[in-house]
Amino acid sequence: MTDPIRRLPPNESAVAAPGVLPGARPTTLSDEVVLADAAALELTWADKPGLWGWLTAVDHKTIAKRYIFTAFLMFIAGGIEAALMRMQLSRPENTLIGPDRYNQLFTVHGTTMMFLFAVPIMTAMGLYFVPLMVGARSIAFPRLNAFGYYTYLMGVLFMYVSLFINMGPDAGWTSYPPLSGPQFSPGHRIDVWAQVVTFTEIAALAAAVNIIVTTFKMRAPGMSLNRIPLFVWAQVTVAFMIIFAMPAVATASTLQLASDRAVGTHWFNPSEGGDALLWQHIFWFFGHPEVYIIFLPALGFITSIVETFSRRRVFGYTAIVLANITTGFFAFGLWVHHMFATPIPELGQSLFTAASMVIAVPTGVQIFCWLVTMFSGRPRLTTAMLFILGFFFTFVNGGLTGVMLASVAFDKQVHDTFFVVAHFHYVLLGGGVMPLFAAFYFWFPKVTGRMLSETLGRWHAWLFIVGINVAFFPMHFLGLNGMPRRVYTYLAETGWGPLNELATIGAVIAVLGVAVFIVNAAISWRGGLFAGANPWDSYGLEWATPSPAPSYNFVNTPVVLGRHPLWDTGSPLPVVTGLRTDRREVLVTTTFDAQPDSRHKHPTGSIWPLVLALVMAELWIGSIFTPWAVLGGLGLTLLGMLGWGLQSVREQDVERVDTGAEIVEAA
Amino acid sequence: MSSRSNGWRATCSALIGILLLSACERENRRFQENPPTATPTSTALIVSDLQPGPGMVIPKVEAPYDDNAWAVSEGKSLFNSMNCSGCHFQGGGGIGPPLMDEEWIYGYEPQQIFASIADGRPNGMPAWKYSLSTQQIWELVSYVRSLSGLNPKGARSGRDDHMMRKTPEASTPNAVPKMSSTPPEDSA
Amino acid sequence: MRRGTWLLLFAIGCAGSQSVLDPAGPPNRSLNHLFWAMLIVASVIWIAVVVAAFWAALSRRRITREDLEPIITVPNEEHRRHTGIVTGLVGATIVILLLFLVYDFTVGRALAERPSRTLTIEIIGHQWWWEVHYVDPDPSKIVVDANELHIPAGEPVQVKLSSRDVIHSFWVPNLIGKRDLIPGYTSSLFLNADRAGVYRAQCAEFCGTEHAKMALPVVVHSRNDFAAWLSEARAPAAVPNDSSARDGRQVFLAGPCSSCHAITGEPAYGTVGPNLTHLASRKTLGAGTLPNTRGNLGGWVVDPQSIKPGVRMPSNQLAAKDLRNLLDYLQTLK
Amino acid sequence: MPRRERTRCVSDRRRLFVVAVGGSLFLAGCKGDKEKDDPRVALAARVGPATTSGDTTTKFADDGQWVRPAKDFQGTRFSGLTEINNTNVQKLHVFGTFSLGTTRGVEAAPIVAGTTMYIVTPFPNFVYALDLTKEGMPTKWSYKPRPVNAAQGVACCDVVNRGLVVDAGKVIFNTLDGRTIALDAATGKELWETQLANINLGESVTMAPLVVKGKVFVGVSGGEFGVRGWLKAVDENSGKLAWTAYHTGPDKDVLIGPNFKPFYKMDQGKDLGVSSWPADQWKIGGAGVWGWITYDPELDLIYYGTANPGPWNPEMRPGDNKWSSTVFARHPDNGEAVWAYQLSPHDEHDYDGVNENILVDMDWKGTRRQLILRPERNGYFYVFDRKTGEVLSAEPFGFVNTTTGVDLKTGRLQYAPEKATRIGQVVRYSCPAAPGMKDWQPSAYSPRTGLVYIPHQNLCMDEEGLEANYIAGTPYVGTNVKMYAGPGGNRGFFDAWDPVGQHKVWSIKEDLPVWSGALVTAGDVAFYGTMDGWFKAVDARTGNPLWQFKTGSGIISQPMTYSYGGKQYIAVLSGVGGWSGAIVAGGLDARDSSAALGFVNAMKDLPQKSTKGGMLYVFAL
Repeated sequence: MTDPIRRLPPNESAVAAPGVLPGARPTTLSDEVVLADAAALELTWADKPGLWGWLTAVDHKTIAKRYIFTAFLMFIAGGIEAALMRMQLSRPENTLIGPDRYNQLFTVHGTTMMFLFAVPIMTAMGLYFVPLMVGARSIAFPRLNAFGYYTYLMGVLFMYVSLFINMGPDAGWTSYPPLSGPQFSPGHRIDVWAQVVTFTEIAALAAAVNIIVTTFKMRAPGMSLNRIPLFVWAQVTVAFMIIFAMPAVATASTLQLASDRAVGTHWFNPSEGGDALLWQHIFWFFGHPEVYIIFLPALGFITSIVETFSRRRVFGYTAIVLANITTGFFAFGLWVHHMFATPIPELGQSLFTAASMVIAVPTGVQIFCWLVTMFSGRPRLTTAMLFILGFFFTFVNGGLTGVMLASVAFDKQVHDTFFVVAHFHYVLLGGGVMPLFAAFYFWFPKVTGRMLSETLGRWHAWLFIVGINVAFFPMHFLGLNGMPRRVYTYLAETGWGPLNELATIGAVIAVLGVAVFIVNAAISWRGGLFAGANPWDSYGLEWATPSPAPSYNFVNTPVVLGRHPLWDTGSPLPVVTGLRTDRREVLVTTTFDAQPDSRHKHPTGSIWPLVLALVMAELWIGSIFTPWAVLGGLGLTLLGMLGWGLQSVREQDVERVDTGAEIVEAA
Repeated sequence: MSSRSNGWRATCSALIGILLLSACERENRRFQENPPTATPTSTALIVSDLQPGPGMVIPKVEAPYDDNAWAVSEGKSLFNSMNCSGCHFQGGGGIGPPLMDEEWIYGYEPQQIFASIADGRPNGMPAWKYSLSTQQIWELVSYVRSLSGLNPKGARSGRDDHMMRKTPEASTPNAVPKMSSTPPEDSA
Repeated sequence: MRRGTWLLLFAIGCAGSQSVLDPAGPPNRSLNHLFWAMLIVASVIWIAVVVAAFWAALSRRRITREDLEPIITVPNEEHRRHTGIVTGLVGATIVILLLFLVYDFTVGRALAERPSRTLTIEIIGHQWWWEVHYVDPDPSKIVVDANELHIPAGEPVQVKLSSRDVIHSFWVPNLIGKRDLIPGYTSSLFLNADRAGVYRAQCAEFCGTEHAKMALPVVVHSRNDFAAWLSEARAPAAVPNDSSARDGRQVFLAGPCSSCHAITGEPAYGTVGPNLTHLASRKTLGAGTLPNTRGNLGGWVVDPQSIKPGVRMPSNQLAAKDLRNLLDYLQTLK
Repeated sequence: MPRRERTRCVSDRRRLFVVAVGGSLFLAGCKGDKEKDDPRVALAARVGPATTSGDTTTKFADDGQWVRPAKDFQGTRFSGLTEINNTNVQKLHVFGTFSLGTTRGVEAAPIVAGTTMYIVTPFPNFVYALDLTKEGMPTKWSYKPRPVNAAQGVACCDVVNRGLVVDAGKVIFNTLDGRTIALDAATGKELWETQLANINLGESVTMAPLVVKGKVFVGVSGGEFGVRGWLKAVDENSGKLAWTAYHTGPDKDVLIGPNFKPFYKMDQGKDLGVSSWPADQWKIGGAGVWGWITYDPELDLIYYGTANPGPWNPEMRPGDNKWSSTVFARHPDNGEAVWAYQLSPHDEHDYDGVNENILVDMDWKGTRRQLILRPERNGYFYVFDRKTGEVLSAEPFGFVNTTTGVDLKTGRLQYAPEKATRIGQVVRYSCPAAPGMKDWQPSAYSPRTGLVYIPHQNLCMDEEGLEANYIAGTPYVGTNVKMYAGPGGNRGFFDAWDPVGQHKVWSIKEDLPVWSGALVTAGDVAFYGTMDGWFKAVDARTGNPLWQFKTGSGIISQPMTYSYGGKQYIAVLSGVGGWSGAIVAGGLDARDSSAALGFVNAMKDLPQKSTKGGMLYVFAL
């Protein structure tokens, strides 16, 4: 970015906002004090150097970076699988990949994209930015956070090692029993799937708990509920959804499917009184919210980006917050629309049709709000905005086919066909990946301190958006022409060849786009232009600290006087002081009004999260091979927890804040 | 960051890799292959423990599918669809002798079981040579062996989607096979 | 690419024997009306949103210094205007959704009608083939067939669906939407075709290795033709006259074939594989995998695993003469 | 002895029926004051009249001999011998033994004709002739028919043989591999041999033949192997096949002609043996004959029942599946069917109809009628008019929940839909289980008490249908079955049933299924054996246990009695096995609850209670 960066004078109305900390004395901080504090804080907060420090790191930014990096690798892996599948399908009766390999590929592709890429990367974005955006020193539970990452990493490794030794799951990412049950899936392929899902659930739950507590208890003074950035609102909504959705799939996969397979329970055995449909209900009770777990954070990205580049505060903050929450709520009431072809009574189906249509409303509200924001603002067409336009082009299409799919009669025709494949790729790529790329372009400077190349970015954007649409638009027709999904080949007489060829060409274009991005990121990581603290002249607290953000995030906790702190108040922001610099301390504020409440001693680096993740991995992976591993694993896990707990107990310390915190104005 | 990560990632992968190396064979699904050439020789027909002369060694033929979960499960489905289960049930026996216990009348070595299936046995066991392919018989051999735990545990079947009739093979304790003294009720 | 473009146009026309948009019966025709109505409305909305977004983003690309000042406060009247616009748009969305909903319920109700007296056909899903029973109150008139469905035109046919192993899904795109075959459940749907022809159904729920090759040609006959077909289908197989076919019959009965396959009229009662009584009159082999020709049949008998890897039928090593005779025999099974 | 009993009668009400044992003198005295208190006494009193009404059973009886397993043509298993009676049976002791040289289940009855006892063993079907005139009953001759070994592979429920028959100086018996063989009774020389069954079609023969008017009747086993059931008549002198009556297929194969007059509409119609089956299914539809045939010389009809349809899984054979589980009345000369009644149309649970038809003439609701008494596998005690095939009564003689009763108007068994066997669904607690309320084990009828003595089991089951695959010569069943004890927890009963009053008179609980036949004598003693080896004598009127003896192995055979030299003997074969004892006879593994068609699950404790054997025991006072 070459645009000149200018400090804006504090907005009059924002300054006039009432003091959030009654009784606090405004003082001024000299530069020397700030520099000294920064040096002391760096000593206190930085992760230890060396391999040990690397293994014991708990800085939320470090962990989130690893998360994002790993998840993006998974995106590439999933993309390679997709490309292979597109190669196989590019012409009829192709023999490039046989059915056994193909079935593993599409299963691993789906599982990777949903469990190992989309959910982790979306929550990881939250883990990186939520503390920064709410002006916190750190995340609420840094060790839990690290544990979550390592657990997720174990899942990733397990899945891909398995795939390479021909043990990749092969019953679809939905793994419907009885196909995924012990009789029809011998060996351990499906067990791998069930346990990988478990790994990612644990990781997601750890992240969700962290985001919720960080948001509700660690906001900067003054950031009352109605000033929380929409990005954070989206993350919080999703965190709650994770807490309600993930246990469902944990029950289904770990408890029911895995025990059916390992110890011969009969959850899904219709002969002995089990029920194959039970799985589908539980799975989709998780599976449908899952889509929104991926999609809602993306809406948070979009709001930040649209606001920044439209140069206008977003229209309808309250409406968007409510829309977010409504979406999260309704997302749990739609699952049956994945099951319209099953023998479920028609009245029940109708209710879910209605619910599926209703959920279009809150999404519509958000889209309309952004449109109005863009209309009444002064948009700049950066790469990030280009991706946002890609979002409008692609996602709205997918959303509308989604509304069509809510119709039972129509859904029964195109359910499980390439029409649905087209639909959800439009939704997920348009509503998830494109905003994610926009976010990469937007926040890359904050994470690395350097700008991504806009020129390469435009290549990336156009190639990707065009590629995706060329790849998936023809699939609508394929589906309507009768092509079921999850087929490894098709006959020439079906006439599906040319459109498949076209789709493959589209996939190649999209892959090129991603390749351009990888090149861009690789070059810019070390060689991009320096970004400075706030290259886009955006408004959030994350831009109120240097790029990349220091280990302690902020030298002094900023004070928030409006929804758009940097626009409202200008930089530098007022801050509170009084947190100790010689040990890790965070400021805990009240849930609603974010009044300073207490100072918490904050955990330091620890090896226990890694240890615990390892022993729990042993438990889950071992349980595939023998149920006894559960016992052994439980013992080890208990030991791991004990070690972790003892370390925490030793360090436990809470102090109430009375007058320790002060609001000061920066010099 | 990544250079350091490579170190322990590689270690970790290697560990898991070693653990799961056997998976390669276990998870293979060889739909199309030439039937294993290892059709049993006449040694398969030896059912006596008593061999004349010192130091005679009966050559063993490895079961090609003992370690292959898919083939064992195909064997299980053949065991039921080809009516083996009509006489042997799920290994407990009925018309035919039990297959899940430690006693073997005509031998438990893969080639002996192969011969029992292919050539039949005099007391009511039909000869399946002309109704089943060699590959199918080998699949059955491995499934039959799995009934009493003679093949690796990971390749054995879990419960099926039917009535719970017994502990699944995957959880059946391994039996130590031995030859039973005589075929019961051999004709006078 | 030119071929591709040409076919893209063709696809939008969407004629074909496996196409949702080429209805061959009243239920799918009314569904098509719903589809086109929804498609048109959705397209209009999509174009409107995309145009609005692009216009908003591109119309003010010239950036002045002033333009970079963020807009923090919005005049009240403008805010009210914006609120009005958004409220209006949301209202319109709700109205459109309601209309969709009502239309959908109407079509759904029409599709859900249960005709009183109908022909009943049972379809049983197997990995990876279809077993078809033409039900009759007189048990001796029940016809057991496989991998091909015959129905009369102009008369609703009840199809009862069940599965013997995993979940499959029955779907004739030209006639009606799909219905899953779930172990432990029996469900049913009504087929109502009004145009004779051959349509292609295909399993639409992933069911394992050969899910891709589990198709079912659906032959819609005129009413009279159907009656004729049904009585033909009830006829048992006859012992062939010609000697090579008779030898082939022996190969069939004495070899492995009869352990899995049944031929009505012959001492072959296997239920593991499809019933072959009328094999020669079928259009395809291997559940819609190959056209039914002598060459394909030979290839299928000898090496099904290279045609449909994973299929439950084993490869068969037959002497050339036996194979010839067997094919002669199988081709008599009209 | 009488005095002591009187004391007990007065002192212990619960053992009141002991009094009835005491004979008529004391019975009268005791009845007067105790009748009101104990219903069982009242029952005994009510059946009283039946004992005085004479019937045809004695007409053909020569009580010193026992020439066929059921003793007489009517199948009563009643002996007029009175030396051993309810007052002295306690003094029974072993008179002699003989080892059969086999270890599989022994279901046969020893046969005594003249001065020789004949025994046929289970596979390999040895025949022994024991000389009763000499001390220690030495072997007079023995005969080894050498049946094909492979025949063991098509015997569903152990390789049993239910006995031989002696007629006109010949010993006639069947081998497992389907041969009927006639031997010279004096020398053991083979007179003729006829191959009737083909093991490659799953056919085997386990039943005892019956000889009537120079014809030997033999039926086929193999309802679990998809046979097409038949009954064949073989000329007694030449061994030539006289006629074959199939039990499925067109009327001409079933020997249904113009004289066929079934009583109920459901059994009337043309070619029902074809039209009540899916196409071709009748060709492998089971309906063998492996139970008992009885003969009424007055009407000149033979009566027998056909076995279950194949496969067990009813969903694979929609329709009534005629003529499985059916009672047939046929002319013995040409096999022509006179009437038929299907006991269990579209059998859902392997309720074979092979049980015995006991032919008695008795007063039925005021009129004297020619009846069939038939405790049926489906749990109902049927009373037929044997001239017409009308069902006069069908009352359950144990706990039944698979059916709700028999509609006497239509004659149709009413199934409970919730217990119907379905593919892919385990239906739990279906009673009676697959072996029925009573399997092959024959009951006995005493004209003195008017009671039928029924040895039977008390089992329920879980059942699931499977898609059966037919491969000739291999089992064709299509169900998963798991059996266990029925209500009460005991697995067997020995009951006395009053056919006129249609109720149970007394009942003895046995832990194990009572898989042996019954014997009743004019001494008012009923005999039966248990699977753990006890041979028991009970009072025929009260069920009071009188005597028991532990034999070497479990008893699943048919006890009999004969006299020689003016002395009465009781004989029984001991050797556990059969379907119920397969766990011991076949050394099965009880961890598989479906083993032996699910029977193993109910018999897990049998190996601790009984071991294999094969031994004749003869008892005398």
